[in-house]
Amino acid sequence: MIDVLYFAWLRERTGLAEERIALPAGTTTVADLIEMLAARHAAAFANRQTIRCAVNQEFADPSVVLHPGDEVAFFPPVTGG
Amino acid sequence: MIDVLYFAWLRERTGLAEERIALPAGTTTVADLIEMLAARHAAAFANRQTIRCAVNQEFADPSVVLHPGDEVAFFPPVTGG
Amino acid sequence: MARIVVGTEDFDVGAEIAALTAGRTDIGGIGCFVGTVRDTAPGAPEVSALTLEHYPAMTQKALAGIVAEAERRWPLLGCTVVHRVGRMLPGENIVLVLAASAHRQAALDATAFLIDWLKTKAPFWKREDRADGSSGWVEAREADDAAAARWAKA
Amino acid sequence: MARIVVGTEDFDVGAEIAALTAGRTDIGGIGCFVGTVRDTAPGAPEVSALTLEHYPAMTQKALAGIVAEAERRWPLLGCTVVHRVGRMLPGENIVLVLAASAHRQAALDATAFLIDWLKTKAPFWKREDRADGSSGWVEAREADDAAAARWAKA
Repeated sequence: MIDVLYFAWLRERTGLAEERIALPAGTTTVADLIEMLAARHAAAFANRQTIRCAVNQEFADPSVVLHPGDEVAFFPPVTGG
Repeated sequence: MIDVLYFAWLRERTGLAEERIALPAGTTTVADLIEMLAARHAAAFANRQTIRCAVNQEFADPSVVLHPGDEVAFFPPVTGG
Repeated sequence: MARIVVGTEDFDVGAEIAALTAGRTDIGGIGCFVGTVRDTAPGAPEVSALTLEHYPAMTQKALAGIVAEAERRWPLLGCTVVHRVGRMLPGENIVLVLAASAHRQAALDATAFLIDWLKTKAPFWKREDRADGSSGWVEAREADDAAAARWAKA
Repeated sequence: MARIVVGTEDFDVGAEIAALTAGRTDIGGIGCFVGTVRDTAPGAPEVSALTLEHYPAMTQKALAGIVAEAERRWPLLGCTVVHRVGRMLPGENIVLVLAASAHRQAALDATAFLIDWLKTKAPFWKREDRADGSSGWVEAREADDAAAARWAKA
């Protein structure tokens, strides 16, 4: 299992702040996870260019491999400061 | 007549904060004035590369022409801030 | 050495500078940036409030990493980052960055670096409420990416 | 619009920022630089006090000219320069520069410009008293000329 967190309009469009996802057998990358989540949350993941990902609180590329217990967050480009 | 002001080590080396100088007949530039003053204050004007000039409170090159009533100041490169 | 604060409370710039420099006689310059809520932007409706959301578990880590990078690049003698979250009105403070060094160039460059990186690498998001009753998430600016990219190492 | 103060009294950074931004909701960022007396420099004896002399009739004119140039180059919404004169001890404030703008880049660039130009174009001179009993005028640094030259227009 992994924890998936959503922030800003990804939270609004998924209607979720957090959900638990079972990792499928075999290797799963961030890109694979996005495909899985897009099937559930089509509106939230419609424009993938505007989605950023962090794995265990570090920015992560689509190629990063996930492991059980990871905290994976999806959010738009940051706009603080 | 012009007013000549000295600051920082120029004040210390001339021993003067201010003096009145009669302009000679004809055109006098800042460079001409420096020659006149160097005759009186040899130690102060020994190293002319380290001396800056302002005429009427504006930085002035050696070529600037002086007029009666001008306020002419000599000082080292500034070190404020 | 660095002080990093994230919370809903406003900050006092004078008090933060005093805390950074207290008892120090080796500091020659302190660079500072304060970001504030503004209600006007050309061609956009007036903003009546800003709400800052963040990713708490990541925020401290991201800010600490940004500060550590600044300390690696410049000889800093102290550093403070305060970022507010929650709802703020026009004119209110959002963010404070302080960087102290023996020399002004390091202090000023580190200050610019810290706010440029914070704007593109720390997990904060702004949502604005507008005077016309609408609201929406603020979009990231390409200018911010360009500003952060200035600091890339060759 | 700009506030320019030269005198022996210390300044309060928080109060100066508050005065600059009071009632404003169009400011997005305030850049700030505070210069302080430091007692240490590599290979030099410890400094016990600094005395700042200036050319009063020229100082206001020079600072107003520097501020006007900054206002010409950047869309500033406010600007403050406070420079102390007289005798100061290590740790004390010497100079404050504030620049406010809608955007942070203008505020930060104007702040750096103001202090760089002030350091090379405003008639202040520092004399230091040293712990070993000696004293002398601080020499101008080539690095300051180089910093000011960055801002030359092509």
